[in-house]
Amino acid sequence: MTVDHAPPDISAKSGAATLAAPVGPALEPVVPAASRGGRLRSVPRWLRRTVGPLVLLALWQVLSSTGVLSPDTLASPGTVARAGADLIGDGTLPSAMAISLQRVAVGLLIGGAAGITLALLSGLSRLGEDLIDATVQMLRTVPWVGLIPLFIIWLGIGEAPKVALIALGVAFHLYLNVYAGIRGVDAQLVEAGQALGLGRWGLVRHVVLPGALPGAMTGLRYSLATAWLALVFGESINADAGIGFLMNQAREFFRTDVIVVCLVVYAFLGLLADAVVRTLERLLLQWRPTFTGQ
Amino acid sequence: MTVDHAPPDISAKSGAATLAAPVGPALEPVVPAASRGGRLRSVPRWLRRTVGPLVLLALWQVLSSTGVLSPDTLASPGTVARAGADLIGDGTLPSAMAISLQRVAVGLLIGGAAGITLALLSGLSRLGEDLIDATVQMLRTVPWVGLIPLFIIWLGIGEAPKVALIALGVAFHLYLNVYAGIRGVDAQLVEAGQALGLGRWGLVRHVVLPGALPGAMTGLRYSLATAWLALVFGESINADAGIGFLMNQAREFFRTDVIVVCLVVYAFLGLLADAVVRTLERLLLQWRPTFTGQ
Amino acid sequence: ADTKTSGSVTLNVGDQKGGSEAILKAAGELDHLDYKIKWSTFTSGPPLLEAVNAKAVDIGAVGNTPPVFAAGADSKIKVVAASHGSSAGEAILVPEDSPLKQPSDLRGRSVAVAQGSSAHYQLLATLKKVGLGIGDVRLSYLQPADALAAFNRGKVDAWAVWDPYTSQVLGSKKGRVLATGEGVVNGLGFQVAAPAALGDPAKAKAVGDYLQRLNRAQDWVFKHPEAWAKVWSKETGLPYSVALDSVKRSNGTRVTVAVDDAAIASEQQIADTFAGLKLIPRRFSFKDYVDTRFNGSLPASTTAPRSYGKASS
Amino acid sequence: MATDLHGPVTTMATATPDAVRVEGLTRSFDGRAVIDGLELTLRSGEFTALLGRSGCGKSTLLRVLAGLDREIEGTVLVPKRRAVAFQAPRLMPWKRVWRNVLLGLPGKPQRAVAESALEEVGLGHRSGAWPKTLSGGEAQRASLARALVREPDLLLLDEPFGALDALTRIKAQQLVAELWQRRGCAVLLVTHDVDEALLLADRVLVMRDGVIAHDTPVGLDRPRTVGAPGFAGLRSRLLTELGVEQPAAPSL
Amino acid sequence: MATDLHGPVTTMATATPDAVRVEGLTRSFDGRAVIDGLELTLRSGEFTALLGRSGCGKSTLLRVLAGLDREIEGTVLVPKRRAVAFQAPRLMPWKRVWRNVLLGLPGKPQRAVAESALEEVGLGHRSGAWPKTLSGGEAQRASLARALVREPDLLLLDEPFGALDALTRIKAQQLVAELWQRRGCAVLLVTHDVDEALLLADRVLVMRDGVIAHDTPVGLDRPRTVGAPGFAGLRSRLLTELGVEQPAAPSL
Ligand SMILES: Nc1ncnc2c1ncn2[C@@H]1O[C@H](COP(=O)(O)OP(=O)(O)OP(=O)(O)O)[C@@H](O)[C@H]1O
Ligand SMILES: Nc1ncnc2c1ncn2[C@@H]1O[C@H](COP(=O)(O)OP(=O)(O)OP(=O)(O)O)[C@@H](O)[C@H]1O
Ligand SMILES: [Mg+2]
Ligand SMILES: [Mg+2]
Repeated sequence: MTVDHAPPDISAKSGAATLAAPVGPALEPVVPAASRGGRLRSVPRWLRRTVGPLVLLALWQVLSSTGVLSPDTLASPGTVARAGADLIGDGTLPSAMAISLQRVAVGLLIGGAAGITLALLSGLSRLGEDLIDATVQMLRTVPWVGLIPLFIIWLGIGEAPKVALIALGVAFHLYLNVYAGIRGVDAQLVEAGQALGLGRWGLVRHVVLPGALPGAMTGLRYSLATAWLALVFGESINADAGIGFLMNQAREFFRTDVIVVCLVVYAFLGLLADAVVRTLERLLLQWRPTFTGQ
Repeated sequence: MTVDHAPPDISAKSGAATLAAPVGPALEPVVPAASRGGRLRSVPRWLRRTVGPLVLLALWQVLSSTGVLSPDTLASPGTVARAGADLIGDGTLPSAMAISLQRVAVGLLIGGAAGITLALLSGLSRLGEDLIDATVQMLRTVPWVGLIPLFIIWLGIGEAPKVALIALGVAFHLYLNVYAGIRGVDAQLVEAGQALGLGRWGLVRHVVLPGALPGAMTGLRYSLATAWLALVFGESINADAGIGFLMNQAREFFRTDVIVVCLVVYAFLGLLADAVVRTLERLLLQWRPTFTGQ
Repeated sequence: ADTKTSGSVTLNVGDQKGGSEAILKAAGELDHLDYKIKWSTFTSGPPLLEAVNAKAVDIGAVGNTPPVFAAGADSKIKVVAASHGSSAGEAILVPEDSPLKQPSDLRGRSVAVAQGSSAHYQLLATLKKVGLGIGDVRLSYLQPADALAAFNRGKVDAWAVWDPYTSQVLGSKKGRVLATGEGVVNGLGFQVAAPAALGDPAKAKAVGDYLQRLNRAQDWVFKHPEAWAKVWSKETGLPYSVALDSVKRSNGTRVTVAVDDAAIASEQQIADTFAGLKLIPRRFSFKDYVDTRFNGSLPASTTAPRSYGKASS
Repeated sequence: MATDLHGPVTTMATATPDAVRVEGLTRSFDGRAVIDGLELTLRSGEFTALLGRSGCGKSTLLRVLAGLDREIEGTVLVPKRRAVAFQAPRLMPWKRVWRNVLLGLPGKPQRAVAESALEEVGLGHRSGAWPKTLSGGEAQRASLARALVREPDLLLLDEPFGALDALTRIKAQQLVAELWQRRGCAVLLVTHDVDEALLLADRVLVMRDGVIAHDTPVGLDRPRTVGAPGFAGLRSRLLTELGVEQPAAPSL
Repeated sequence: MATDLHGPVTTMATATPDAVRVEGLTRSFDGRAVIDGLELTLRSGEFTALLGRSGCGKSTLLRVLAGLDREIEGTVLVPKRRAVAFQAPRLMPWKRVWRNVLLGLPGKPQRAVAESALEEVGLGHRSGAWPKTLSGGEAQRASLARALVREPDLLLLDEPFGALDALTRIKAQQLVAELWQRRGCAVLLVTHDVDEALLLADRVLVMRDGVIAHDTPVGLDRPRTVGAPGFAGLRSRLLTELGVEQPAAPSL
């Protein structure tokens, strides 16, 4: 009603504009999505995602059987599969995985808790940030290998240093992404949360943490990978089982086939971690209508 | 003007509500920010950020000099400083840093380009994602150590495998965060970009990349750290200088003091990387009014 | 892995795959112990010594260079026993078709070697013997696994390495020996204990017993090379033929000897060599890191190793 | 118009307690004072409308009153129980609509509470939807429902009906009026619609140059209609305050 | 009202070419058809207003016409040069306001181009600001300026004046009308303001149940006023279509 007393000064008559453009613009159709690429879209996602790894596998096989990749360079998939089957058959690989899995689980738990707590402390309060962030940024670059002697001195040679290495890697990775996630939360939403009467903890729970979730998911991806990678170092200290130990030992005794089996296992773990995080994302981030490529 | 013909049916008179609440609510003041914590705020950021590391240093010194931390467990800051001064004095550390820095720079460049390109390919197109993402997710978990023999076979024992290791680490880290960043870009803004007539490349340049920038910054943090960490492995291949070599050598020869010096150098590099990324963030993300803690 | 028996004393033993535990078990020397043994497995000598220094391990077996470096860093270690084996396994290898015929041909060539390993010293000593200095060859510091790749691909001209790697390369016919360590290196291996363990009478007693058992087990190994090679190959994943080769070339030839002045002197020589290269920060006396109480009536460290005859060449 | 300031208002202030007291409020962005020495008193139970040019600082004032902006100078006294409907809906995208409505309510309110609030704004059928799938008007209504379930002493509404069609708008206005009458809270409504202000409010403020430049009570009987005597006068007065030139002969 | 559909309109269609042709358009969200077999033809040079209840699918239709939503069934023909002002401003937060305005323009337009467009919507002084520091109305005007500099054949405006005060709103309306007259483009304006629709448009559509339920030409002479003969009739007709009960005796 604010305009009715002063309408815009449109002095031309209704048809004036039309006369100025007697020929209309060329029209183009808006093509429905269903009519293009429909067949490809109907293939389920997880199946389409296996294409890349399968292509890689095929390439490996082809290069091996044509002799471009000599067995010295890299054993053929067949050889590796056989070595893998042997390792599974005699129980080495399953028991190694079982033991490593335990260490990874404990390390993930401890490191995850530590990383998220630190990220919360420094993400939520300026004081926390001043004290924690620079310290963590400083410590996270310190290489594991150099820490092992110190860890042996501090934590002995039992499970503690192995788990500590895993936890350390996990904690730093989660910290970095969760902290960045928290600092990336839209200030307007935080304000809205405050205005709705959320307390400090309510804000964290209902606004900051969900807002940091996408970042935390990326952190989780890293953490899952890092946890297994840390085993390579962790299981060089007084271990006689585990995937990291297997790898170290194979290196020690030139079992190239076993090394490649371990690498394949790691690759598989990578795929698994990806699947886990993707599932979590589907569940937890379904509210997020974001850009999904074209 | 849409309401004037049907006003809300407010039958009570103007004062009715007031009479129902003769006693007003208790009032609380909105305290201006200037009146609380003002003094702390006036300390410049970078200075406040040194508090954490300095506290850590002080703690180390105190524990060392009170004997709680015996020299066997961890050399005192003084000892380490002396060892560091020696290493600097005889030129070992400066030349190691210079050589490593070159490797890091080349690796960062190559790995950065590769990582960002891959992230763009799989972030921007569904086809790219199907082919690339799973493959990268699979490969990034593969431990470096196991790859070194392959790298030697493929790339020899010169600079190539060292730089390749760095590039690999950098590429995976950037990939992960940039990809997540791209997928986190608000779909509404991408739509707006399309509606404004931006082409594919225009969308990437003006919408997707800036939107992925916060993620890329976190990726950069990782990458800078990873590049230096990869040296520990890279410089175990036929190197006779470099910070990674120094570290490996020290471990081989039980030079705990040198190890700690290397760790300190790494910590310092971490602080440096943090400072670099923070500066970049201040420049590139100034448009972002996000939650900054309380 | 705990070896369970009666007794309240627990000996923490650091071990490597296919090391002391396997030998003792194969030789049946783990029965009737009056103390417990807690085994800890390490991938190589240096981390094992780190654990000894950290008192996490009471005793463990290592080669002839790690104790020198550990002592150089003033770690809390004591060398308590030694064994002398053939140095035929410590070799400088060159590819089959290499033009190199003798060590002096190494001048200007690239040689792969693991830093700080016994082969590192062997290379230095060999070069010195033929009048070459460290600057006359191009050193490529590579861990064995990486060196093998480089060696097979011809990225290095020679490779200084030890058994069982030597046997493995020779067995695969990819390389031949340019020079062995015989007459160049001392061929010693050591048992290194933590001083704290030695200070505890009960533990010291257990250490003494443990060393005797090892001594007996070593005898068993010499007499049963095939049986031991089988065990060893199973433990480590080495092919049986390589394991047997290696047993006959070096592993089975070891005799337990006293840590006597000769042994100390030869180790001191290693120490001085590396100190000269500034790889050890200080000059020190290796003697200070030796405890001779378990020498007993053991033969001198210069006692010739055992031999399986021509197979050991 | 400056004479209007606090004129008839101060006499009433003695009768009812204050819900908001603002003295010498200044808020600057990058050195530009958007609010500049503003004085304002709102009485509890009073329905106030705030008009002003786009960018004159209305939302800024509301943020200060909500206690969200503390980079201020001056004295601001507000009740503890406040509710805000922001100009943009600001729904948490990760919570379904009904959870957004319940967010921050004390106790463990049931979904039914949210459902009924959403039903009132005509959003019952979208209560389980994700916020990003709502239409503009739906999001605005969800945000309004979220403010109204809070039963506040001070209700701050920043253009809450801007994206609503005629019918939906009337219903939403009724809802606000009902809550106001039931609870007797102070309401500060930012709107660009002069008629809406005159139909709903006891008092209309016009903000300009960082201060309340015009402050007039609306002495019309309720229920009000656009045609009521005095309405047209108030309206043309306010439009002039807002800078709109009036044609000599108004409609019909 | 169904008889109105395409009645007087079809005869005019022969004279001028079409700018938009939509046949049998259907768009469903989660199985619910928001647009359901919609037919629509807009002639080039025609100014059309689109009214409808909140959530009835107006924005959805605009997104389809802008070519942004392809999850559709049916035929949609639109010109290549289109410009949209979305319901939410959707400014790129990482580009200063003037860069937002120039975004996607062909060639290398100067800042001055953006400045003058911003000046026209009264935002000249904020041209160097970050979008997140704009007030609601400022952001809406920036978004409008961004659409107007594009010189399109089809201009799609989704409630572009909703957050503007009376005076600013009039100016913005004038801007749109000027562009329309100068370029002779087709304009589709979504609004909740019936008077605004009648003052600006050649034709008013009311959307309901996923189709254009009401389609009426506005045969008033320009310049138009609210008091013009026939205005009140059209207005009450449209309000009835929108579900608003009219009091027996209208204002004054
Ligand atoms: N964070 C900020 N930094 C700089 N300027 C700001 C910031 N926030 C708001 N402003 C400016 O302050 C002025 C007042 O903003 P405010 O949002 O209060 O206006 P408003 O009266 O609500 O306008 P509208 O009716 O358009 O919503 C505007 O010119 C705006 O650009
Ligand atoms: N992505 C989506 N998923 C599910 N439902 C949706 C989605 N987008 C829109 N809708 C629903 O479709 C309906 C039409 O939405 P649309 O935005 O077109 O309404 P509108 O007519 O523009 O309303 P308003 O006047 O409130 O802006 C609404 O009920 C909305 O909730
Ligand atoms: Mg505002
Ligand atoms: Mg809409």
